[in-house]
Amino acid sequence: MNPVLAERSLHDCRDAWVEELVRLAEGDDRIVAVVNDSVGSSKLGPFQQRFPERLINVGIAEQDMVGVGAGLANGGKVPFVSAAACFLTARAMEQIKVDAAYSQHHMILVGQSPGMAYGELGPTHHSIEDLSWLRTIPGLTIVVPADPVETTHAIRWAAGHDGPVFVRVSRMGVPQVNPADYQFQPGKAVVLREGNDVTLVATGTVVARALAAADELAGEGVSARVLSMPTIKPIDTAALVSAARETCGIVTVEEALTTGLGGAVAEVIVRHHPAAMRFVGVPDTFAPTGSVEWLLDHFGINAAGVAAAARELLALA
Amino acid sequence: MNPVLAERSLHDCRDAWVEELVRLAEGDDRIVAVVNDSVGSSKLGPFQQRFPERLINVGIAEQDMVGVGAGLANGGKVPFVSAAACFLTARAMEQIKVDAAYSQHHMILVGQSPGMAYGELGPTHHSIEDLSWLRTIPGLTIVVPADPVETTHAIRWAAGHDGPVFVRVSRMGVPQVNPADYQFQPGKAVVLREGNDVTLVATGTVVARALAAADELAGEGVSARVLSMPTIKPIDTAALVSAARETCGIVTVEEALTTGLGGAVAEVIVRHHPAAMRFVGVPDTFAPTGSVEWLLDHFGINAAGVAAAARELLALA
Amino acid sequence: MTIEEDLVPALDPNAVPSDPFVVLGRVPDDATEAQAVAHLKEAARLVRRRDIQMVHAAGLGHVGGEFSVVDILVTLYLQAMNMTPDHLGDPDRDRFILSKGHAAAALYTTLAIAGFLPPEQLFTFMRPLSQLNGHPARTKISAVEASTGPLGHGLPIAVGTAVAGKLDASPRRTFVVVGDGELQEGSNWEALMTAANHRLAHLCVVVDRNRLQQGAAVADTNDLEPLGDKLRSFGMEVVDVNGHDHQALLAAFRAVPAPSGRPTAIIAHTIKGYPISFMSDNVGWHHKVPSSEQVAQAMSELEAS
Amino acid sequence: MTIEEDLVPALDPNAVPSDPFVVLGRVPDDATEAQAVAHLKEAARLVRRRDIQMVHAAGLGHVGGEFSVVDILVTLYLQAMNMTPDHLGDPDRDRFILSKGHAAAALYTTLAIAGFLPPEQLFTFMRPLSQLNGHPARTKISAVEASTGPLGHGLPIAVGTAVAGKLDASPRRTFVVVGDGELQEGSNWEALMTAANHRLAHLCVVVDRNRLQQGAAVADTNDLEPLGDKLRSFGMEVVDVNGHDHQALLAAFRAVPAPSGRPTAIIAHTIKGYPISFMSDNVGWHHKVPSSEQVAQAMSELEAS
Ligand SMILES: Cc1ncc(C[n+]2csc(CCOP(=O)(O)OP(=O)(O)O)c2C)c(N)n1
Ligand SMILES: Cc1ncc(C[n+]2csc(CCOP(=O)(O)OP(=O)(O)O)c2C)c(N)n1
Ligand SMILES: [Mg+2]
Ligand SMILES: [Mg+2]
Repeated sequence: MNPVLAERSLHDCRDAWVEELVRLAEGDDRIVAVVNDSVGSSKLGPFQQRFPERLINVGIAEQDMVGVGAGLANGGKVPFVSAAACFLTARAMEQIKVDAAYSQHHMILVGQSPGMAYGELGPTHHSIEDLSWLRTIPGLTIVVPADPVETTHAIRWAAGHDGPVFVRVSRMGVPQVNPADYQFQPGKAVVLREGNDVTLVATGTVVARALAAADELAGEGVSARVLSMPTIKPIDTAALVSAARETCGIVTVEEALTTGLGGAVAEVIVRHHPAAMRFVGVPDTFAPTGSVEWLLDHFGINAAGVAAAARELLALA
Repeated sequence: MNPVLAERSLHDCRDAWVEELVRLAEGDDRIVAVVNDSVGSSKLGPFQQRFPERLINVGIAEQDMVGVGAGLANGGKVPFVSAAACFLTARAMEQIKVDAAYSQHHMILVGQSPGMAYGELGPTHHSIEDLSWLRTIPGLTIVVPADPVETTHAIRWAAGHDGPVFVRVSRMGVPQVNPADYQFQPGKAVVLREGNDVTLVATGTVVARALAAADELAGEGVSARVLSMPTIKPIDTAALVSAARETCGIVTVEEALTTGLGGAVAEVIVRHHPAAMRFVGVPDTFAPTGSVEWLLDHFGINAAGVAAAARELLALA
Repeated sequence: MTIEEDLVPALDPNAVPSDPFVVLGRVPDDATEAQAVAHLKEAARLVRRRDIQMVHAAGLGHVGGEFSVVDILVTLYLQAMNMTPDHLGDPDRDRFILSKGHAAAALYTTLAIAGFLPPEQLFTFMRPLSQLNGHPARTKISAVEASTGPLGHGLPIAVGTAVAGKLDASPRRTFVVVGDGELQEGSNWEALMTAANHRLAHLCVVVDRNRLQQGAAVADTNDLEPLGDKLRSFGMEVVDVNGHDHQALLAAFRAVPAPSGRPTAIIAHTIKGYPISFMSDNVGWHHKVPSSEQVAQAMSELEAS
Repeated sequence: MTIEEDLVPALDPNAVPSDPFVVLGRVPDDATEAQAVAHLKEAARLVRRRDIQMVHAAGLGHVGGEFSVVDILVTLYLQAMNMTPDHLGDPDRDRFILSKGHAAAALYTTLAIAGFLPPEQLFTFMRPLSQLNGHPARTKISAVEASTGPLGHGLPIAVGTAVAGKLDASPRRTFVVVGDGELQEGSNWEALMTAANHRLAHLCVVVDRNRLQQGAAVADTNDLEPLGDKLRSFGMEVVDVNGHDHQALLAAFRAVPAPSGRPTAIIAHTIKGYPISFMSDNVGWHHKVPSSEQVAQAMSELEAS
């Protein structure tokens, strides 16, 4: 049993996001927040109270929101553009491509409650495409924290990185999976568990479920390596190639369509060290109605599903 | 030398698209066209002259354009929504996700002059992300014709398919690569050339370049199988698995970021039959300024580049 | 794509307090204006009762925006629109699109009371595999014309439907309800421009003008005023009505198509959370879920109303 | 991402007919109004001469929309704006964004004549690896504030820049030029609403009102009229000027910020292809490339003008 999982209380990473944003803003008055009537869903209340004039609410207008963010960057500010991930990405895709990425502005796009965090609200409010959509855009860094500690570090790093960054932050409760002394390294995988039989590569909200699968496999005498991928782009090629070389295969685990992390890993593997893979995530379908926990289990994005996928790879070896 | 390539004259597939659209519209008054001030860039002049009232020009407003298309479908029409691929996809991404795909409307989205067809106009006008973006959307069929014959068939098929379809049509001159008696089969790869040493999987405008590479390789005694992929989604898994099993590896060739066809093929291969791959296309970068032909050569998306990638795979085997 | 939503959801009649729910159906054709208004008033009361119970049971919903739009919905479905459950296939029937899809519970309940949806299905609201998710989907409910939820989609779709009607010289009218905050989305202004230039007289845009959006007042977020001038300058025939006055709404809907040939924009002045004392005009109730006590109080207030 | 654009492009001085090109620079501070206008008139003539030669040499470009906006550009860069090549780093300098990025050749040429860009670089226009592609990019030219090309991006960005200026209580003004067809994009109306509600008095939106878009007249595509009413209802201070009258333009730009505290919208009435006889007001010249004969005739007409 992974020690960090001993601490079972669940956290809403939006708390860590806003706490860090306020802390950064205290020391850097270039930092502003841009929202689309999303103060509540972004949990930005504390920031708004502390810096009312630095919270720019453009109303329900995502194209304007991202464009205004780029303009604020041009004007010397460091904008954190925060909105529900589904609307931020789908509605402002060209602004993300042109105003943020192609223009290489120092601006941070914070996609709130992505994946299926808004499960019952239906596919229009699910953001299961965002990782696949954004990872193809040149010049954009994509960070997907797995817990509060990583969220804090990711926000702090993005504030200091002179380029466009997308950070995925969810309301879904997650346990802390990283140690308290965790240090975020952009572009680097985090080895949460050593192992040489099979590799589990997970990102964001479901890293804890991959660790639980590793526990289950350990009970069967299988040593599973668990890599947490806080950075989806650029992806850690070296860590993935070692995994392909040293274990029987790779299972990717994500709260997204498997063209996201799964696709990103596959694209590295086939070019550098072909190996068998299994994708755990949302298959090629719009999700039905249900709570996020129900949906994750429905799609087998849980310990049992990940362990089963790992056993398939072990059987091939 | 592939016989069909003997005929070297180049074609602008937009001519085949509009010719077929007019032909279909003659026989089916449900067919309408929706554009964003893109009559000229879509070469829709003949359609506009023949059916002025059935050409709905919403002006420069892509979100409105796709929404209006969905509404026309709701009203019993069969809308062909035609605009430059870069704006149609990036600007109306959420309308494509929700109004077309999730709503499963019978509407055809025609992405004009994608890839780097507008080379000199710069990255804002390049549509190298479209295949990667759209192939992740559930319920959307993606067709990328390689020549006029395939374009005609794809448009005809889409007009009769009760669901959302994206068709990629380019102004870039291409030779005819398919036989005159060609029949389009949705979801099926087209074997343009048999071969058992290595496989070249190409789509759209650059299929001819893959065939030229096969000729070059043949001169070296290498028999390259050439698969043309008119359908990117759903992808032909069976043909790809056979290629992985029967040849030493797969080279994908596309006028797009390699997360498009390359990624789609890799995702099949790692799950069904791990094999070595090389991606020929636009790497993770915005393209510099230049004509489309210059840019294709710049990125090695040509006979020499494809042949070199194939030799790398043969060297591994 | 697998359409998992086709699976039949598990119905649980105990999910919400079983409440007398009559499928009232349309206002009888021979009803007097007074009888019609009484019929609509009763329908609105039943819809609000069921709506708040559904939201309470699901633990999710948008009661504020649902209660502000209920009177508009019942007036359209039970009287103003030429649309009946047995003629859904008629190309000349009227069309309705709820662009502010977050008020789905009000739409589902109205569809049920009008006979377009089996009342039992309401019990599945937001349950696993339910056809009734938090926002209406055309692939899941036959009477729903457009899948909405992301704001700013419904109006362009309504324009397309209206253009199709005009091409077919059909008498059908297309009604679309947008939120006031929703009008901050530029896609709506693109669509209004298109509607006016295509002289879509059979299009009627109803603005649920409750003056509040998700996190604050519209005026404190990105003000729309002068809204009437904006809509007129975009070529609309603008009408102001009390959005809770069934008689006034009936008159406004009857006036479509306008003689001017312009598309109609009805600014329906409403109160978010109407008529519940503790919800009315209170932004806190955009998507707050009522407690059992609050449901009980709302119920008694609805009786009194 | 590899920034291949950093590679130095191969310059070819013979790419375009070498034409006397003087880096005129700003209107001298001590110039009289008459001298200023003469300076701007000469600058506009030189810019149009070079622009049409660049487009001819590249075989690509948007001469019509370039010629309609030239007088606006030179008036801003050579006189109206507080912006000089040696003070680009000054946070309080004025800002300019060409939202109708397809008129890039006119911007590049104006930047060159104003001293922001080495004239030799103009020869690389649209050449392989050139920093001057068909639409301006901020990563390629230091004086360019925003990468444009897709219509409807520049105004929201200008609003953000203006908000930043207001937060810093900076006197700087932000000017943005949009095409009239471009105003069909809803993103502009989102931005105008935001600008007015944030009372961005230091923002000035210039509409290049040449009445034509890519394929037809704006009125025949999706009409904008009554444009003044639309802009006023969205909270703008609206001013109409002749977009080819340097003196009128100077006066309009001087009036920013407006005493009302509202952002300014200048409707600059222009002629697409101005002043060339065979191009003027002719939609065919949106992106038609002139032949050598047409270039020659345009040149002689420019001398006469
Ligand atoms: C494109 C988009 N952005 C944001 C949201 C989140 N959201 C849901 S409801 C709402 C407020 C809507 O306000 P209004 O249109 O006035 O509706 P009403 O007051 O009638 O509830 C917001 C911002 C959304 N659904 N779609
Ligand atoms: C989002 C988007 N859609 C379409 C285009 C293609 N396009 C380039 S210029 C143009 C016409 C612009 O007309 P207008 O704004 O009036 O410019 P001007 O007349 O000054 O050239 C169009 C449709 C584009 N650049 N961006
Ligand atoms: Mg409201
Ligand atoms: Mg114009």
